[in-house]
Amino acid sequence: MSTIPPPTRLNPAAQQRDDAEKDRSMVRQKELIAAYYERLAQAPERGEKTVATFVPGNLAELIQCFDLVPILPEINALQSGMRKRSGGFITEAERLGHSEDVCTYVKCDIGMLHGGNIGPTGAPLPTPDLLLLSYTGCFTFMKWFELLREECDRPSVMLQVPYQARGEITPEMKAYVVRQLESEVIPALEKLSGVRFDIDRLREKLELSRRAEDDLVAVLESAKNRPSPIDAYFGGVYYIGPIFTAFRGTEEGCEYYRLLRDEVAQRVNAMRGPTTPEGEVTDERFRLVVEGPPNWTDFREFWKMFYDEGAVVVASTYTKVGGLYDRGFRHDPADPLGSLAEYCLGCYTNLSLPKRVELISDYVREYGADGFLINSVKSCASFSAGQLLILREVEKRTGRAGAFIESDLVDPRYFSAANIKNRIESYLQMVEQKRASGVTS
Amino acid sequence: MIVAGGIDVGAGAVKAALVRTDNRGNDELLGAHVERIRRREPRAVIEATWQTALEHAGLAARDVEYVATTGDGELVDFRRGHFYSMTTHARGAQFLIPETTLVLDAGALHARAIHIDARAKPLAYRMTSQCASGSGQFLENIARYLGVALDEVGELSLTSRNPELVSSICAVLSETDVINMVSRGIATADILKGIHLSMAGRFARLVRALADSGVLTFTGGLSADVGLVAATREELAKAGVTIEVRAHPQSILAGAIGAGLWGAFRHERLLARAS
Amino acid sequence: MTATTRTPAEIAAWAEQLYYDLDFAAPRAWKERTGGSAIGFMPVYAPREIVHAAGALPVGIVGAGDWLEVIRGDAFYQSYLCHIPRSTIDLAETGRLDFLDGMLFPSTCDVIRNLSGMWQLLRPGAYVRYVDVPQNYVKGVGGTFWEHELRALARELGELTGTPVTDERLRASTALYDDNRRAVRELYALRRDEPERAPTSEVYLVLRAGHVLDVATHTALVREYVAAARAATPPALDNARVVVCGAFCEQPPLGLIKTIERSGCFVVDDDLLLVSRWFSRDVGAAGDPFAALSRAFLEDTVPTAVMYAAEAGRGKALVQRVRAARAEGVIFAAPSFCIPALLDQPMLAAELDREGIPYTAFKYAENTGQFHPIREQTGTFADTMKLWSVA
Amino acid sequence: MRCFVGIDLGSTTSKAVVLDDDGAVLGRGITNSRSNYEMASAVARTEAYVTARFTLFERGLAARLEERPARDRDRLASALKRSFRLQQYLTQLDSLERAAEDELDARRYADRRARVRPRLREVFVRLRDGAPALFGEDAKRKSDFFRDIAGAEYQVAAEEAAHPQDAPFGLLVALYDKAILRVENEQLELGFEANVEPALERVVARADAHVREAARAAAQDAADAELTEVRAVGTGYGRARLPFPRDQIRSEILCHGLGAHAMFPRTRTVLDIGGQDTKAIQVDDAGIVTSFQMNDRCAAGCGRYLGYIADEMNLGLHELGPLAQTAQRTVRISSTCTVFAGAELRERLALGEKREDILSGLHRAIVLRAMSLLARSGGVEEQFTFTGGVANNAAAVAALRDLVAENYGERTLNISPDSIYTGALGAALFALRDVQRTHTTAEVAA
Ligand SMILES: Nc1ncnc2c1ncn2[C@@H]1O[C@H](COP(=O)(O)OP(=O)(O)O)[C@@H](O)[C@H]1O
Ligand SMILES: Nc1ncnc2c1ncn2[C@@H]1O[C@H](COP(=O)(O)OP(=O)(O)O)[C@@H](O)[C@H]1O
Ligand code: SF4
Ligand code: SF4
Ligand code: SF4
Repeated sequence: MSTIPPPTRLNPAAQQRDDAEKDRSMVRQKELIAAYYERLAQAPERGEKTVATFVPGNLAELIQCFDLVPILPEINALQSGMRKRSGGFITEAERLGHSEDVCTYVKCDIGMLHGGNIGPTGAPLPTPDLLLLSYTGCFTFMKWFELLREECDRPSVMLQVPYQARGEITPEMKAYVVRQLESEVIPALEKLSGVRFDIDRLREKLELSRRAEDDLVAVLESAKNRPSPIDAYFGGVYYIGPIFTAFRGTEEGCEYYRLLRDEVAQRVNAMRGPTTPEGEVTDERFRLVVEGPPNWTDFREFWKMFYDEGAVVVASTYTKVGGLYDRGFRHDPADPLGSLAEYCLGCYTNLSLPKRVELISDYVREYGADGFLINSVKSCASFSAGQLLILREVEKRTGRAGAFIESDLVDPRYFSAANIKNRIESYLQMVEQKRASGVTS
Repeated sequence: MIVAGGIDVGAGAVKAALVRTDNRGNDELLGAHVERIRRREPRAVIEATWQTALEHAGLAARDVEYVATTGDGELVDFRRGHFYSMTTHARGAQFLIPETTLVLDAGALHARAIHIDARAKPLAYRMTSQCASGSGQFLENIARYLGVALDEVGELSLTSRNPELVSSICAVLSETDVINMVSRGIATADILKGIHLSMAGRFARLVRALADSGVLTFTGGLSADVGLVAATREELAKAGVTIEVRAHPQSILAGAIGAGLWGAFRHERLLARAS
Repeated sequence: MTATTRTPAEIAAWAEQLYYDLDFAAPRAWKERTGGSAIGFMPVYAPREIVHAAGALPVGIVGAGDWLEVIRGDAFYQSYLCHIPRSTIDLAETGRLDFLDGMLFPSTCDVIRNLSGMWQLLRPGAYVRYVDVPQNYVKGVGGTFWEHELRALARELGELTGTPVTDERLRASTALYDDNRRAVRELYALRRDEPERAPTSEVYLVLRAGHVLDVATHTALVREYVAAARAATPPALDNARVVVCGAFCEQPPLGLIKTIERSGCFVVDDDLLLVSRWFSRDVGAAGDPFAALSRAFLEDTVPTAVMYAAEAGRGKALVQRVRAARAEGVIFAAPSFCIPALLDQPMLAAELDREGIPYTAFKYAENTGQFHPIREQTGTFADTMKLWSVA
Repeated sequence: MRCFVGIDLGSTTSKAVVLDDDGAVLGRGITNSRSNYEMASAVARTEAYVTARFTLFERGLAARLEERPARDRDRLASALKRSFRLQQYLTQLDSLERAAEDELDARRYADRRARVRPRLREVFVRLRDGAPALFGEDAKRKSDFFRDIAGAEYQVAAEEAAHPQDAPFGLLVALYDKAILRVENEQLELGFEANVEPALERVVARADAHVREAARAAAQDAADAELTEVRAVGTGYGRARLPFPRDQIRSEILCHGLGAHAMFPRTRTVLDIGGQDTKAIQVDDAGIVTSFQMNDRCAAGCGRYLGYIADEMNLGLHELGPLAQTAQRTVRISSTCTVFAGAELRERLALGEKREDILSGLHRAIVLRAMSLLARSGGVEEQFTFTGGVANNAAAVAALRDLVAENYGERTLNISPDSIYTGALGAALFALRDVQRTHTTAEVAA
């Protein structure tokens, strides 16, 4: 039993020194996202049509084939959360009769719409011209767009993605998705844009996707190094930003991931830890795997609870909601519609519980984690229902104890900092104590 | 003219009222009484309250043509009819303040907002969820903890300059918040005001879900708390709605008065049906 | 059924025993008697015809109401999820569902979806199938997918029970279920037209018996109840007519249904135990029975929160139901944290607002014990409809 | 003598434990957590040192009166303790009276002050007269805390002394509510050294000279003993507020695990039900926590729930369990919301259910919630230890015993009369270990 050492030293000097280098990918990421919102805001003026759609199973490349701009309500909601505006939107939606019990992304979106549809960057967002309901791994998606359709009276098209209940993609599932793409989605996009579908154009985009996906995987897997050069959860959400949203299948996206990959490779060579808002983590004391989305309203504070203790997240499931690239999936120019279908079917949110247990257990082993933590968000039954069993099963399979905390995505009323900090602290002290006593599990 | 009685059996207090009305708009309150239950046997409290109300009205039990209850009416063996609480509070509030279009009934364990029309008909309503945070009982506990008598709470809260907000959703955890505040040396008035504001915020949400303008009458036991009434006014103003918040000295009797008046109405109907 | 005629209350009391029996004596006895298998299914919809055609008894599992102390189930669920999965897990973990030879989980919502995975983890080797219903209603698209699902289910069940689902058998089963649905429609029509004869607390129990009885037996029970209720002479009541909406999955406790009625309401339409009324017309027993089931699903499914609406105007169907039932108002009664019901509600409410139909809303859990606030609410609702409609 | 202290700042009670060099418990102290955490921890610590000195006193007495039967010595020690408590009580009463008088001087009472004052004095006369009986040999007190004991007595005395016009009951009670806050935030001299002498004199007045001298000497030695606090570790809900450096603070989970292990070394599962939280903890054979679960943000079903019920029924916390155990049947209670508990109780009483039957149901409801947490944390292993304040409640223990047997079969259920100190004990052990460890490392280095 050792005495608990003082808080991990962050190294602001190191951060200073490497600012320019570090900032390149970060700055680029911010530019990309800003440019995207800029383009959205100007879409009506420039006569560009917009399509609202969801992150898991999104058809970014296909949408681009019709020169349409995607609107991603989930991203709007999380950005509003980070900018501390979600609370007001949510209360507004509840005032309109939306239940306290449902997903706060939905309420944030509805509240935003009613408040003049001013987006997270302060610029107004256009009303989508089409609702492309990619119904992948979340029931709420379906109701969300039904609600939006009642609000803004725009046409909708549904893409039902069957659930991988038995942990496999059957030929019938794939055929069903491809059939819907051909007979429902593509015609709807053609009709909206007036552009004819060109499969070769789609192939080109898929090739770009594939390249970015390769680089992203290299970045995520860099966390296998000790110390890990990245935080695969708090940092990870920045890395996945472009590829999960509008930049898969684009040149800019490709460049960004190449840049990021190089940067991370340098960090590995220099044996440097991840960057945080307050500097670099210089002594990695705990390596954790995290399951579940983060909290956005108090993202910084939440992250700090980890890096203050020297806890680095080496793998997370949340960074796989837009595709399990690290498990081998790639968009494939040789099978355009087929690989789009497989992409939709294969997102993390569409995995069965046994598959999720397997994945998390594998991560714990592959990334040499000291433990894992589940952040259970109130909003999202797709993630949360069954997480306590996941906890138990992963503990059983890995012999590592897990931690369980509860928060929400964008509802500030549901983030109890004291409570969460207490749990994280208790958990890390427990891991520490076990380690000190030589209980190697 | 019909003489009727209304008895409102609540979780915290029993209220009784005697009214006279011609059911054509000439309503009159003859006498009333409120008695806190305070861990006593409710039936005994009901009996005592009823007798005292009769005394105040100068009536005997046999003078009363119809006795109606609201709240936990089953406990009143001599009732003729029963009306549900929002029906009665709406009617009672409109009797006390005729311009009323919104009623906020806040009692020991509940808060309900009711939107009513000119005939006191509830058009829509919202109530707090099952969770008890923000109820009168909670306020009472805190007041006790702070060593402030219930009837001082309101005045004291009005003197606050830097209200300290409570964050917890749970009444129990809020108590802890309050303990921490006291230990940080926050003034009692500021704590009370903070609690009032958090309760008022809840109330305002209920009300705003119903209307953006109108005259809101506070009823129920908490209407006596001037601090809470003021805080509700503030919260509604902050939300940018034009709702005028009022309370009447007899607001706590609204349910009993409403029950009495509806009782008289039914009585006439029944007489008409019988003849 | 015996020759002596039972009163409606007696029939309901008999059904109530089934309702309170968490050890599922009735389906266990059926297995013993017939040597058949039993397949459980959760709300909202499961193709019972196919289960039946495989020689198995479909058993509806709808939680454990308010008379089971849930311990193990709570260990798996956070406080912000609905109650039905925890009581269902508890039933399983306490061995009460051991008599089931398999379990079907319809694609009702993410909670039930994930429960299907939990079942796989908790009961390795058990037969579990997730029934992924189509949300696309085009014959060659969603229809093809669904028909394939139905056939796969039939094949697996046939292997499990040893009784292959032939077209012949499936047609016969479909006919039996069509008859059952007709009986249930009669029951609902009776309650709609003369609600004092058929209080919902009784109707519910009679309907619920169908979750554990063999289909023919249940059809007879429903008809017996309808006949008895027609013959009875109940006192007239001055109640308001309401439609109860939102209670299609986790069921309200019986006490809650009684509370609504006692506070002055006649329930003249509802969406309780919806599987028994899923199709608005007969499926029909001619031709390819799989195609028939698939067609019925695409064309005749009653609108509910869990099925995608291809067009705007979510609330229109509810308005039609209100009109058809000559109801004066709607009570939205949804389980706490019920995703489909609660997300649906604002759309329905908006339509009711447009049509000037009054409504009120509350949430419950299957084990809600305090009816007091609900009584005040539904009572006020009934008061307003009564006091002002004639004033 | 070197001492190691653990302090557990709970949401409801604050506890302190003092250990000696060998890890043996010298003393334990407890007080109600109050508005002022620092004060609460100071009081608990003082109390722990008081009992530590009592331990020394007993040791001294044993050495000096070796020839006397142990029973006699115990009787003397326990009489001294009671007398000492009485002494403390009287000191606090004085302070309470001062505070109440002071409150009465507030402007709002100006018109009534003259008529109220004699009544208030009368109340305190009654309180003092009644005090010795409270600390008599077989006296049963409603609680261990001054706030509760004096509060209950005051209530009775005020009812008798009140007068509708001159000094209404409500006014007298309001004075108490204000005064008690001040007393709780006042640093009173309640330590051993300052109070033991008068307390001892009352006890030994009639004893023989030998005993008297021995007792005096033992008391003197106990008072003079030098207790050096080498290290203190803090834990509990309020630990962040302790004036300790960060490395002297441990999570309450670890402390409860280690504390339970120290009391019952074969413990593998620990359940702690405190005022606002419930924890289920699994530990290994060295007392190291292997997994744990806590209740979520809702405080339903925790100790405070029982507090509300006791308030509602006008009972002391001590009386709740025994009453519930007289139940013939157990009423099914579904809501464990702490604030609605009172409403549920009234609703059931109105339905004609018996008080004890409802109480029995309420206890079962609490334990049911705990059972779910236990299941979440990995079940109940052999042996099972129940800690925290609620372990003092016999009805809760009985319900737990039943439910554990129903769900997990036979398990040894450990409950210590000192279970409420488990967290503080764990913290004290950490303090001791920290020092031992640095010590060894220092030696190695040297
Ligand atoms: N003078 C007062 N100032 C503030 N609150 C009061 C006052 N009198 C009563 N109350 C509050 O009113 C509550 C009782 O309100 P009431 O509407 O009668 O409730 P119920 O109908 O549930 O009994 C009590 O719990 C108390 O908190
Ligand atoms: N003597 C007793 N008899 C019965 N219950 C008790 C007793 N002492 C304490 N309790 C219960 O224990 C709770 C406080 O437990 P405790 O472990 O001190 O909590 P915390 O550590 O959160 O302050 C009280 O709310 C009460 O229900
Ligand atoms: S429920 Fe979960 S997956 Fe679905 S929209 Fe909400 S956060 Fe996203
Ligand atoms: S009650 Fe609602 S949320 Fe829960 S399982 Fe059923 S449909 Fe899903
Ligand atoms: S959060 Fe608090 S007030 Fe709400 S149910 Fe839980 S204990 Fe009751």
